[in-house]
Amino acid sequence: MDYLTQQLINGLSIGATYALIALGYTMVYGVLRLINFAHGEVYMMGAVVAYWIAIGIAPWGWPVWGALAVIFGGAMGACAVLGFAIEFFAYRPLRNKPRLVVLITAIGVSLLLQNLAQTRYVFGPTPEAFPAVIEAKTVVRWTMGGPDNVVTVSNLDLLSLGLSLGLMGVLAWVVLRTRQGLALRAVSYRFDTSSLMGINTNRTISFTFMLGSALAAVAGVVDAIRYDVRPLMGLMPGLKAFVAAVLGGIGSIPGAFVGGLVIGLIETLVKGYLSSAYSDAVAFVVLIVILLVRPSGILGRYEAEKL
Amino acid sequence: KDKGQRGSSSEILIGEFASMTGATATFGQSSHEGLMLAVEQVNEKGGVLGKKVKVISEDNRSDANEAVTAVQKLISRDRVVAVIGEVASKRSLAGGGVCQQYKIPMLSPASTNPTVTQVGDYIFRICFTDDFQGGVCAKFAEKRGWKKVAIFTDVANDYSKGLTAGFKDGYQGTIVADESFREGDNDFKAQLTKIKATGPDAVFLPGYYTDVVKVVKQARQLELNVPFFGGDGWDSPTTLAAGAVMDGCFYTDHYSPDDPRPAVREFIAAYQKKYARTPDAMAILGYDAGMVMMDAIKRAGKSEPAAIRDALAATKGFPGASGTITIDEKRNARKPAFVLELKGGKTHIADTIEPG
Amino acid sequence: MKDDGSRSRGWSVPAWGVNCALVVLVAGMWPLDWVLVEQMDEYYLRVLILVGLNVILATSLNLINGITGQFSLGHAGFMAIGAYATGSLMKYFSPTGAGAEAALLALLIVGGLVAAVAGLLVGIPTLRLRGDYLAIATLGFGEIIYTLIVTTDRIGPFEIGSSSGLHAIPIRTSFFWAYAGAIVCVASIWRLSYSAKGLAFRAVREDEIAAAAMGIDTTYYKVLAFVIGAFFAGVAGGLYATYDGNLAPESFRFTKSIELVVMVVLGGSGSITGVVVAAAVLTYLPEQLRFFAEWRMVIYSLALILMMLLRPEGLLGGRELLRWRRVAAATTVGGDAVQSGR
Amino acid sequence: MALLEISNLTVQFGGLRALSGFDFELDEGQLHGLIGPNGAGKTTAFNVATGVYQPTMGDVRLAGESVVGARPFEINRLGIARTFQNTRLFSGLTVLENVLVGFNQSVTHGFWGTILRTPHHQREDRMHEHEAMRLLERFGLANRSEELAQNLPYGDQRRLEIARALATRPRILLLDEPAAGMNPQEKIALMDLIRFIRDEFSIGIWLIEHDMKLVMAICERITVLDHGETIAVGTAAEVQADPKVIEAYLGEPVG
Amino acid sequence: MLLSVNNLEVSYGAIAALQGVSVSIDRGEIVALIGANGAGKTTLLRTISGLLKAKGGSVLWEGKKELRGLAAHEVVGLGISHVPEGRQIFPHLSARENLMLGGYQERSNGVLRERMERVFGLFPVLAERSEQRGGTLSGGEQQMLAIGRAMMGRPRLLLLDEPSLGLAPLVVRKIFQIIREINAEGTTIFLVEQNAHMALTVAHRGYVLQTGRVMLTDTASELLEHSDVKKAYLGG
Ligand SMILES: Nc1ncnc2c1ncn2[C@@H]1O[C@H](COP(=O)(O)OP(=O)(O)OP(=O)(O)O)[C@@H](O)[C@H]1O
Ligand SMILES: Nc1ncnc2c1ncn2[C@@H]1O[C@H](COP(=O)(O)OP(=O)(O)OP(=O)(O)O)[C@@H](O)[C@H]1O
Ligand SMILES: [Mg+2]
Ligand SMILES: [Mg+2]
Repeated sequence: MDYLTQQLINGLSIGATYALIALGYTMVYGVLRLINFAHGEVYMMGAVVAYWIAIGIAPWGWPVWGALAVIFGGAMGACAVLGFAIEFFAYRPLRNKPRLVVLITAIGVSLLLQNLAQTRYVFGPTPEAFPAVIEAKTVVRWTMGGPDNVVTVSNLDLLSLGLSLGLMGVLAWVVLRTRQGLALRAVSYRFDTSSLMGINTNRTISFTFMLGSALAAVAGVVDAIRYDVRPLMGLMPGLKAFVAAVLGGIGSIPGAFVGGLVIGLIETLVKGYLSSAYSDAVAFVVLIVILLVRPSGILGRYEAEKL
Repeated sequence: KDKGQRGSSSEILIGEFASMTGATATFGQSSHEGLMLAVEQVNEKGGVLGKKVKVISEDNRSDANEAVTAVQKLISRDRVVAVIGEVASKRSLAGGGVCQQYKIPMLSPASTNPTVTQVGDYIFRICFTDDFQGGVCAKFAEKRGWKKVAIFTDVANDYSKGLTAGFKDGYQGTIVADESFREGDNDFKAQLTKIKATGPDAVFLPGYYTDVVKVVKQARQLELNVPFFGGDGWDSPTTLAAGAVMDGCFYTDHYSPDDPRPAVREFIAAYQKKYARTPDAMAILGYDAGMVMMDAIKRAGKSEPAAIRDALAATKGFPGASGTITIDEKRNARKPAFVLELKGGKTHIADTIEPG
Repeated sequence: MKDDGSRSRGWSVPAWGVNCALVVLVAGMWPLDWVLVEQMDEYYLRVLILVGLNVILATSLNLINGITGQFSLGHAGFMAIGAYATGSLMKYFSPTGAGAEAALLALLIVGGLVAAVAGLLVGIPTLRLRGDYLAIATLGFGEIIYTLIVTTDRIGPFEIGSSSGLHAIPIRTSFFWAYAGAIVCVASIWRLSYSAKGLAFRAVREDEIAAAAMGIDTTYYKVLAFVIGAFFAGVAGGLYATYDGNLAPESFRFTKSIELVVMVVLGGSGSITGVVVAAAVLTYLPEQLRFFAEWRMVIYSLALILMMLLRPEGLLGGRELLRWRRVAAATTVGGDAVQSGR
Repeated sequence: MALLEISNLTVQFGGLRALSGFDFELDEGQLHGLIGPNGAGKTTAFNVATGVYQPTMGDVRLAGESVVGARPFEINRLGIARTFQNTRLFSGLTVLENVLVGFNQSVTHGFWGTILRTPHHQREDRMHEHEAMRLLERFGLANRSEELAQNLPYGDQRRLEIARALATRPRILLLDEPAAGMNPQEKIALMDLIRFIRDEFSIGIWLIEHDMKLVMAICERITVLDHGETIAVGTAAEVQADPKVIEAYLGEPVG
Repeated sequence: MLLSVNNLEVSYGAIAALQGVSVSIDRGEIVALIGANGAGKTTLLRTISGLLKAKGGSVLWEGKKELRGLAAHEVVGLGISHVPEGRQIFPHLSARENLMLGGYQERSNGVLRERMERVFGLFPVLAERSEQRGGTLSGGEQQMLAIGRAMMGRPRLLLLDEPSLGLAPLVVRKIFQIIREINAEGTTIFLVEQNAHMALTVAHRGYVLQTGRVMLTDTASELLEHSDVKKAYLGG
């Protein structure tokens, strides 16, 4: 019992960051129908910027909450700008071109950021531990059954879960309840018709990128604190978040959240009960099976084409 | 098959292939930096055989296929007389094939898989082999009286798998859990939770420093409070910087940063001066690979591949920064292993084990 | 010219003539191989051979991705299967002497067939999945293959080598084999896609519903594209295994698949000659950039972005060399025609 | 027994009954119109007949054989071809290629034939191309055969869609609003074309159209749907005079 | 003049779609634009709305403001709404949300509510369907929604591209009746139609476009009687 509980907590905790990254994927996908391959690298840059800020403010000895606010705020701001720039320079000029073409520039941007980050001038190839702004602490500790059967939940687990749940809520509210969100949903159907409604489509798309990138930054900071910062850290989480977004039903905000958690849980449970060597493979098998049963993902709407 | 003259009149050309980008860039860049430091030092003192040494370095993006291309270029375009590389055994095997084919001596700084030097008589290494180091770890575990050990291997990594195999061969106690992860993984709690459930006395973690600290940190969060121990892959400023979390953990190494030998002290000082960083294991091995290679060229008396090969094979008692290096008949380095204990971000020697 | 389209399209060149020319071309690779080995720098020869292998890979992916419009991100998986099948068998049998070349041919075909079977399995999800969902499923397939290789030490008597890779495979592939393979692959796919029968592939890409209404069994063609594409990818993998003699599982991960997708798109999805040119350019470019040392990959990715920004319709502008008619590039990823009006 | 027989067809989308108890018959050489308000279920009837949708109830028989459950391509091979309300050309293929796709199922050689380009294969390809060009000439599209379909003007696209459908050699052709977006003059040309097709190919044509002049002028019989129910069947004159039809669809008598 | 188009040149790559087109529309008018398929009618409307870039010529709003070079959303801001060819309803949004989008540039909810009431007054069926997803409405309902959506922007000029396309005769008549009503309430209308007879019956003036050029312009009643027009566009 304690074992399963602990594994579920582990799974939710990882799943929460996948969910955060997946939310950004889904947003961008929603408006542009573009798999933003550079999204994982934006997440990485979020971690890198957070690292710089944390190093920078370390001598001042700020209180934890102040430091966290500056780190999160700074990383989100920087990534929002980065997201804007990527969209502006690499995607916007290709707005009316086939999606596959944009996909390739997205891959190009992703490679560019990875390789830039690997040079010593930007970050360097070596993983760096995050400065001790906030230490992992056990905040919940249950003993189940016996004194050795301990289940622990750390402050970082709670942070990642809380942030992703909260941000999903905010996002859902923005998209479903605000004027900007309505514009976003309109643009996701067609650019030209949306602009006939008086919507500035470019601005709406930029807004989406900035929002999605800021979310990726949040995930980046959480993982930087929990694990470390490294130039290729965006690769696997980026991929898994993409899988999560599709699994949940790409374009769907709650779908991204659920997808992220599901991927995190599958991965953890396979490692915990079968073999860690197969965890990614099993996660993908489950993914393919789910997709075969629900071709538009768990919460995705199947839009039958009307003839 | 080899067309044209090799070696230039004014310089001695040595080729290097390394993972300067890609998944294991951190190792490639470290060993590259060590090598460059060695060459710089030798050139400052007038070079070798009256000529300056020039290293031509090629990136292989951490990919075996590209490693072959890079070595092919070094040998047939740049016409180097010797090759240094790679860190990863897979890529050393791939590149070594080309070196052997052209009879160009290759010296690997850090490829520990036994098969690497079996490619042919032109392939050498200056590091431990996996079976040796795994055996050292097993001996050490027994000395400590650890009856139940859990193993946590990086299955995407030859080095890690090699150490695990060596450990299993040598260890007499019970292996209570045999778990694995893959390089690039960030979260190990699932496996650690599983390991914890088996109640081990210690955990054998033959990984690289890029993962080790994260694993131990997460273990402590899960209240898995037994010692972790591993191989020279742990050696890095990162591991030391983690501080108290790593207290009570052990790893085997070629040297200790507190080693008073002048070769060690001088290397660390020079490295820090040049790169403003503390060297890690790969930097030391890269440095030593360069030094051993240049020493062999000097002893060969001419910059011809076959002569250099023979001189390399004859290396004996070379005072490297990573220990005293002797190349044996299988073209592997023999050097003693230290077992270091971590405490408060420092190491001290817990044991010394001679090659058997 | 215009009003007699049928004759201006070059179809009236007698088939036997072209077939003979092809045979001569393939045979011509044999002496050329000989000359190149004598005359050419081995490094450039290697790059040339890698170009040949990537041509096979990119062209075969083009059939799936560019011509049939099924967005696959798992092509390296097929290559891996072929490489390991051929490589492992080659190592096991280690054919020598006079029969060695024949054995190579046989084992290459075996590798291709094993990959084709995998193509059949992967083709089946395509019956239900479209666009990005299919992309994800194929990507998952690639990762599953990778995991299986990494965790398998041997299958019966045949060595796989798990994460350490498979080494000491007898080296047999030369320029001749690589280019014979490339010629056969390009010619077959060219004929498939520019024949009456093969028009069905492009009809499926353009509009599945309309294609079905024209009596085209879209399922069959989609799966067929996967099977044929996987076959050639498997052959390329086999060639690769017997060229380098070493296989490392990481070489076949999704980075490789993506590299191939980039070739297809940069070539102008659908244009076969364009993809051939792109495969050559993108294989050669990183080698040419070695001069930039640590900035090499940074420059490479910038070059990639710039090429797409400057020539979004692909290197040859979506046309074929040797064929003046425009072949429209795929405008959408499989089954997404609704959005193309954006 | 008629060539196409639809009996008691019912199609339900969630809570919406798009067609209920629809009966219909069509024979070779007949031209039958289907009209009704927007959303009456006309296109739905086509979609069921071509296998795009599965009926909730009822049967569709072609030459006595039920085609319910058959996939769209199978139904096409059995002899039903169609056009779409919103044209669905292969926009990236040329005009000629669009028609050649229609000939695909008549191709007898297999893949080895294609790859080896046997003489048989080459002959056959050339023959199909010739036939396709002839078809395009009939439709006045021969001079645009090398253009991409997406670059054709709308009216030409509609005609090309019909030509493409005919290339599959159907026994029954379903046309979904072929005249939409055409001007009166083009509509007259279209009427001639439709009559010509029926006579030349002697096939049955089933036509959905909102342009009453066209429907009344060329259809021998007309079925009127409203909310999925058949409210009238008869000749143009009968239907026009039907008060139910006037109320639901026509408004006041067309004059 | 509310809108005057002078010598407009537009092309798609090498295809010249408009070659020196001049059109003027006065306040309160209904002006019809008729022409064969591919004549360039849609192209003209899309250029006025800023969806296409003109190569030459000018588009003047109220005699002074140059519209060429403005983005589509800026044109909307001036009071020009466009009902595009093929309706272009947002299929995944509810009818109400579609209407809200029409008034996107109006920030006051009160004003929007008021406008929506008016649209519901014109099209009572939309009020019934307000929560239904746009994509599931019938063709006629979608057309009404498209017009209603454009009305939500309180336009001074309404551009209508083939509002009768694909609609049942009854609905077509209804739509034209509504066009008259809207116009009577003061909205100027520029109407593109294939159904030339209907269009010229409701319009005050008309233009005939042929392969990118204005061939004829006159009052609607004169055009209805014009022999060329009768032959080419009214079906004999
Ligand atoms: N795939 C579907 N899912 C849900 N409802 C559908 C679907 N297809 C059609 N409908 C509904 O079924 C009804 C009949 O639609 P259909 O397209 O057959 O109408 P129609 O008579 O062709 O109208 P129109 O003249 O406007 O084309 C409509 O209310 C439509 O919204
Ligand atoms: N996106 C495009 N690319 C290339 N050519 C186009 C494009 N859109 C329209 N054209 C061409 O421009 C010309 C004018 O087209 P437009 O759509 O304006 O005509 P229209 O008068 O609205 O016709 P319809 O009555 O069919 O709607 C036509 O020859 C058409 O083929
Ligand atoms: Mg319909
Ligand atoms: Mg138009």
